[in-house]
Amino acid sequence: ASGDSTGGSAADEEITIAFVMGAESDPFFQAMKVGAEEEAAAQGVTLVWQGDPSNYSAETQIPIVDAVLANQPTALVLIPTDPVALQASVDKAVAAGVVVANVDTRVDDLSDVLTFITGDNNDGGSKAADALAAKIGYEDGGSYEVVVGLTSPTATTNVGRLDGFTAQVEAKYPGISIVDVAYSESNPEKAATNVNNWLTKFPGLDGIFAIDGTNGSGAAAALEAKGLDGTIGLVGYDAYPDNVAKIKSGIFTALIAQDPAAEARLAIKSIVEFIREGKTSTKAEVVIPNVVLDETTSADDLSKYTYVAN
Amino acid sequence: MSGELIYEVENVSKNYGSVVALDGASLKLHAGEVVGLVGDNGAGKSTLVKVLSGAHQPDAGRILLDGKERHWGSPREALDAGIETLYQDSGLAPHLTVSENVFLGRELVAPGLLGKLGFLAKKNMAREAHEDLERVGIAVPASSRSISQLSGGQRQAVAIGRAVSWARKVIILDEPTNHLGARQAGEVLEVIKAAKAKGLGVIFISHTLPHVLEVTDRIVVLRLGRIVMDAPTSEFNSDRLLGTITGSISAAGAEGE
Amino acid sequence: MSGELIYEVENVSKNYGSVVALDGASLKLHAGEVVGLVGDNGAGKSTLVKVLSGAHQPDAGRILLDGKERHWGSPREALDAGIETLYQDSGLAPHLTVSENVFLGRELVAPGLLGKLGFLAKKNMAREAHEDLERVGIAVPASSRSISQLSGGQRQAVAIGRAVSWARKVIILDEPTNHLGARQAGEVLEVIKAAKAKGLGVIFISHTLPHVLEVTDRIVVLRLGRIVMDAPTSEFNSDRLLGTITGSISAAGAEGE
Amino acid sequence: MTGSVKVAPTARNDRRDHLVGVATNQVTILIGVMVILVGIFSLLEPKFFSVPTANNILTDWGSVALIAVGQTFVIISGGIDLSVGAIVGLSGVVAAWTMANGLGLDQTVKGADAAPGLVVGALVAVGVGLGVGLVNAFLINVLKIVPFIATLATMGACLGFSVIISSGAPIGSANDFSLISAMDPKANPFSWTVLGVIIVIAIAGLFLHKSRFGLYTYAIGSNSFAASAAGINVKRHLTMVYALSGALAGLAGMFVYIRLGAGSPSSGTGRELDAIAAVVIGGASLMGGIGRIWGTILGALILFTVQSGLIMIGVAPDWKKVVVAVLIAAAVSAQVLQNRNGRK
Amino acid sequence: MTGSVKVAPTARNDRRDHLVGVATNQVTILIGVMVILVGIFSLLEPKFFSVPTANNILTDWGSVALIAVGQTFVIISGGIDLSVGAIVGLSGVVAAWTMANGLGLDQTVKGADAAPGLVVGALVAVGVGLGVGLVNAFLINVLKIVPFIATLATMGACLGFSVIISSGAPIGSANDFSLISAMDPKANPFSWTVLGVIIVIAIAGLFLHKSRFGLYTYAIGSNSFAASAAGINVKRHLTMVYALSGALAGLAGMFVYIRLGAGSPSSGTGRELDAIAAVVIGGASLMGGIGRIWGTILGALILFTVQSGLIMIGVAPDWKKVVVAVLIAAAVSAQVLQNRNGRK
Ligand SMILES: Nc1ncnc2c1ncn2[C@@H]1O[C@H](COP(=O)(O)OP(=O)(O)OP(=O)(O)O)[C@@H](O)[C@H]1O
Ligand SMILES: Nc1ncnc2c1ncn2[C@@H]1O[C@H](COP(=O)(O)OP(=O)(O)OP(=O)(O)O)[C@@H](O)[C@H]1O
Ligand SMILES: [Mg+2]
Ligand SMILES: [Mg+2]
Repeated sequence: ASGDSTGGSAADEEITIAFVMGAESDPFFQAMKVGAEEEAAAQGVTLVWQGDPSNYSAETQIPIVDAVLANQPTALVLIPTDPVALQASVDKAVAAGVVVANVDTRVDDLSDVLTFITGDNNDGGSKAADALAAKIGYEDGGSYEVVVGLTSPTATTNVGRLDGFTAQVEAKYPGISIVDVAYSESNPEKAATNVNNWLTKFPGLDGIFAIDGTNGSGAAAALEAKGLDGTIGLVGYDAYPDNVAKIKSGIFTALIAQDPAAEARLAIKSIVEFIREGKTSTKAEVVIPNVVLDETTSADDLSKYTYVAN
Repeated sequence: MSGELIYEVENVSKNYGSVVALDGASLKLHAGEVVGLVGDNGAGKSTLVKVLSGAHQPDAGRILLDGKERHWGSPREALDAGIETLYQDSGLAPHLTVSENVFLGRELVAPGLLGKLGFLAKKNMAREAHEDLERVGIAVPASSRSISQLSGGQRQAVAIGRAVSWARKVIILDEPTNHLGARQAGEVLEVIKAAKAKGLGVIFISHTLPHVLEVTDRIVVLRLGRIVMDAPTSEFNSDRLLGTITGSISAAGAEGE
Repeated sequence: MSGELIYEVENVSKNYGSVVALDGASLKLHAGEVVGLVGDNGAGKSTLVKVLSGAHQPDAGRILLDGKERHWGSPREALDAGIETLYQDSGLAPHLTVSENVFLGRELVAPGLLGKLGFLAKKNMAREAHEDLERVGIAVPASSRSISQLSGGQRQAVAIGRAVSWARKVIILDEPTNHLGARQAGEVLEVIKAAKAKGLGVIFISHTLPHVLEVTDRIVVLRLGRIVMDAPTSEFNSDRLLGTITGSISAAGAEGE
Repeated sequence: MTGSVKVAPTARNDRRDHLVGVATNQVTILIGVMVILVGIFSLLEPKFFSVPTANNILTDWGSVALIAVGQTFVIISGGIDLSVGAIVGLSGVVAAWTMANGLGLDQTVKGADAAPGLVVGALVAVGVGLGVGLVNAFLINVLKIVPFIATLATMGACLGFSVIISSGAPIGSANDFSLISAMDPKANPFSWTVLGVIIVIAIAGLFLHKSRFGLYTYAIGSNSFAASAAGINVKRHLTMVYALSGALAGLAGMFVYIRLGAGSPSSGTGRELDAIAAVVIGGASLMGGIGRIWGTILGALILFTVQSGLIMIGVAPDWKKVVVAVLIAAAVSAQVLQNRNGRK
Repeated sequence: MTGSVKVAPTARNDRRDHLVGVATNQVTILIGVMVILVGIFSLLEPKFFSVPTANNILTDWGSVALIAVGQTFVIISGGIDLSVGAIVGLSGVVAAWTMANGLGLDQTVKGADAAPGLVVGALVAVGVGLGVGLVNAFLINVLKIVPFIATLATMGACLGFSVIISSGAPIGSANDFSLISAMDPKANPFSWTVLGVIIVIAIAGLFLHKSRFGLYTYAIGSNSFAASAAGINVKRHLTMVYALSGALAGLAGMFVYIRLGAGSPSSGTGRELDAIAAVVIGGASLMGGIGRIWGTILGALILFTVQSGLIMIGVAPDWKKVVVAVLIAAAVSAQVLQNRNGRK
């Protein structure tokens, strides 16, 4: 963590925390914003919430970080869209005496970063494999077909989830084969199209892993339209309110939920602690576990983990 | 001479940036009268035409129709008042057919509800376009061909037909005989005479001075955006007209009318 | 009559879809000769011009320059062979200035390395454009104005100036006097005579028959894409020429040359 | 007849004209391309040649066909409308929001009871699209911004608003839509919504090709000076054209909303490019004055046949973009034969 | 002089002409817009008016300015190039791949030792862009596909290939770039890479406005029939124009690669729209024949000033798209005053 001398001395000055996320249009970050705002208000610090309106990309994020740093905030919470490309921005911030934390994703070199708080995409992927296998009643010796709906070839979050999913399938469910993958390009209608074509091409399809909220929405709509909801396993990612409602109606077998609000709260709390007291109890790397939401989940938990925006 | 004063501009001026295209020009047109508007290249004739037709708004000056001052916000308003114009260029839509161009802005619609919805009577238009063109003295082949497939003279014939067949009060023809064959040009002169006989006012622009002398009642000469001469045709002969246009004869008769 | 045979087409045909625009037309042009190409609207004159200038490829027939058969793949090839053409329309770039249009395709470049890189000598071009236009007998105001800011006749003057100042062997003029004032049109005829005197071959297209009779050595009459008459100008008078064009006089002399 | 300006009649060969016309006709070529594509895909994957596949393709086609038809009017008039994709998202979100929050319609309504919600939703969606179309027209006619930039700006604004309204997440539907998508996709490639789209397109096609409205659209795209000199109110007409394009995009938003069972801000992402591609594959000229509804319809159908076919024959997702690019280039260049009556 | 076709001299007022010219001049208006924007942002956030902000804006401006300059040539010639954004990504990825895999360059090279890698990278990036530009020209000239669709197809293909090559993830750089971005951003708004961009743009501007190459570009966009009738080889010239646009996009890819320290397939996403917006804000006409380098440069600068300013004054991300849309519309409509010598 940072040993920068500005650390403890800023206690009396007004603290401004810049929070630069990935893409505002993703409900994941909207939920994160809720957590960040709550915590900032509780701690009595100023929050500057920034990020690209819709593009999750390094080239659009770097100028935003640059502009935010030009305003000389006390601290920066960054969700780097690329581990290599954003390294220079982190170095620049640290050099300017700004305290930096990473949330959700990280830069390559964490040595100057106060803390890195994340949900575990790999773990989420393997939990999805478990949920899907349970739904399709996996037995050794059987043979099952599943497909994976991806966002785009360059979406970094896809990679960890798909790796975790594939690894778990290979290790524990060798009878399951991933017969195809396709991209939705962030458009739920395209996600529905992909599923429609798979249903025609693989009449015996057993399950679908929808890697994000958009793919989940599209897959759910496609299954409903063909009257296949409930018969084909569908495991989604991210607890969009609309998709959570569809767990009850049996369309989603399960949803893998992260807790973005908790990640944001912890990041802000640690930073404020560090600035006011010169040290923080938060560890250098914190993994906030994923939760599997399914029909057995209590109503309280369902609403607790649902991504809400204000 | 001839009928009532129907159309008049007083002291109109028009600049394009720093180029003074019209500089206080005035012009009067009576019913049943053909006025020739002549002048050297760049004298301002087409600019005056555009002011008269509502395509351009003048920077200064008044426009009077039947004695009432009018301001044309768009060509539509002048058309509605019965003033039809043939422009020197780009007056036709190249992708539309001959009959569509002739009827553009006054399409025939199908009978009944369909017509109220704006559905067109295409066959009727094709037939009537042909008839209309013939009635005013112009025949064009195959009214279903698009303008872009016609020769230069064929296009010009369609444009003339369009202007002539709709005019109710005033026809303004900016170099109508360009691109036309010798016989066709002669026939345009006949068309002008017929329009005059019907009591329309005609403004005829041409560089072919014999045509101007043959068909007009009065000749207005523009030079550098100013009217330098406005006199009955009978006062001109070929040489005097050419001299006035080029400026080699000083415009002694500028006040004449 | 006049010099050597320089340019010749034999039996060229050209269709636009089902429209037969040229149907086995043949034409010969000698050095120092002015050939008048006349015909009714839509007869195929402009199509023949485009075949001669390399803008269109004929469907059939041969093109011979100085007795050697040539195939023009593009206007560039014909231009390089010394054949300059004024098209009936759209031969100028409206956004470019007068001098840029005059020099287009043969710009003057700066001296030295800059010139090798294609850097232009704009001032020289502006001056020389003016001089060139004057030399061939045409004056246009302000060579720094863009074509879109000129009147119809001013544009035509630039186009003529362009064609005339560059020709080395053949000049093809498709209705050059359109849009031009009476005096300016007369001056174009002088320019044609001057070109003839310099030994160029000229093809002159016009619907103004007195001009054709005044300036040409030979007249070729097109009707419906066919040559119906090819005879020395001395064999025509105004009425006979008009009759041959319109078809009211049968083309007895079609074989004459 | 005395005094008639007769121009020489032209030698014509009408029979040959007709045959050449059919062979080089835009629609004929497009149908040929379609047949070849279906043939190839069916050979490589027999399941492609089936009713469910046709159903999939038609369902995908529905939303893009709607906006492509509006785009056809815009492109023929000489403009372009980049905002339509964003309108699809915004109108779906606003319709969903209105039903859920504004009217408090219940998510559990079933069957015929859902009709009022649907009508309200459709009205709201079309209204939103219409409104954005009018803003486009204002920017173009009054502020004189070129259509490309004007509609790029409204595209950005629509995306922004749909995220603001929805917080980025889909808004669940207030109704059960089984009643309008109830046809059996195994036996019948059409759904009620697709039939609805076909009716709307047929009406739009009639107006484009048979009515004054369509004629003026061509006239303005062909030569706007000539159109205004003929007395056409060019600004008013363009306002109607952009309003129509917006309204059809709003309707497409409702179509997508019904399809997804939710209003999602990202549901129209990139659809404007699909629509423009369909129009141009269909033979329209981006310079204006040329284009036909049939061409657009087939253009959109070809696009989605390619998309579906590539998934069905199992082209790897990373290669799909490349293959789509090649196929579109091939389809469009098949039209080189075609002899357009273009300007210059 | 006898026999001269004299047309009437025109009454002119040269002094007034000059004043009107300056007042309505494109560049003057754009500078005015720029000054107003900087003024507003500085008032709302004094830190905006500083060297580091200028440095940020110029760095952002660099890559888009490069492709916008290429796009200026394309648009003046009457075309459009939608592939440039994708070329940025592809060329960056290929350059990174070549350095890392093809040449086996070491990631740890520092200082001047990095120069060979940079030169190789730049050559590869420009070569890739040039190649794509030539493909565009082939589609447009030989297959007669309209530029919009031709470059849309290559855009798809480039995106596809960059993903295939990189497997979707950024490829790390083989070099340390500190030597070329070593200027002090606190004291100096320029970096070496930005200076490089400025030099390239200056050269391109000279060619556009002073050379035969530029003149032919205007002539073709103004009237391609006239251009070819004047003996210009239109196809060859357009080939060079699209090759230039591609090559500059490749250079922009290298610029972005240096900035990110990695070749990322998504790094150019959407940049084509920024570039086109910059060109049009700069006063060019999408109909061809009109446009200036200065306008484009200022157009791009305005775009990025707005982007930076909105973040610094703290506009919330979801409202940003809306505000950008409004500001662009305002900037472009400020040019209504300007009297274009447009066709019709
Ligand atoms: N692009 C085209 N497509 C179809 N038909 C055409 C096209 N251009 C010309 N034509 C037809 O070809 C024939 C010859 O046209 P051309 O332009 O050569 O005539 P022209 O003798 O020059 O007539 P004008 O004196 O009117 O200029 C005409 O019937 C015309 O309608
Ligand atoms: N759009 C324009 N921009 C600037 N100047 C123009 C424009 N149109 C015409 N002019 C100038 O205005 C003057 C008058 O032009 P106008 O077209 O009225 O002349 P004209 O008498 O019709 O000439 P012509 O006989 O050649 O058609 C000319 O000097 C011309 O150069
Ligand atoms: Mg005129
Ligand atoms: Mg002709």
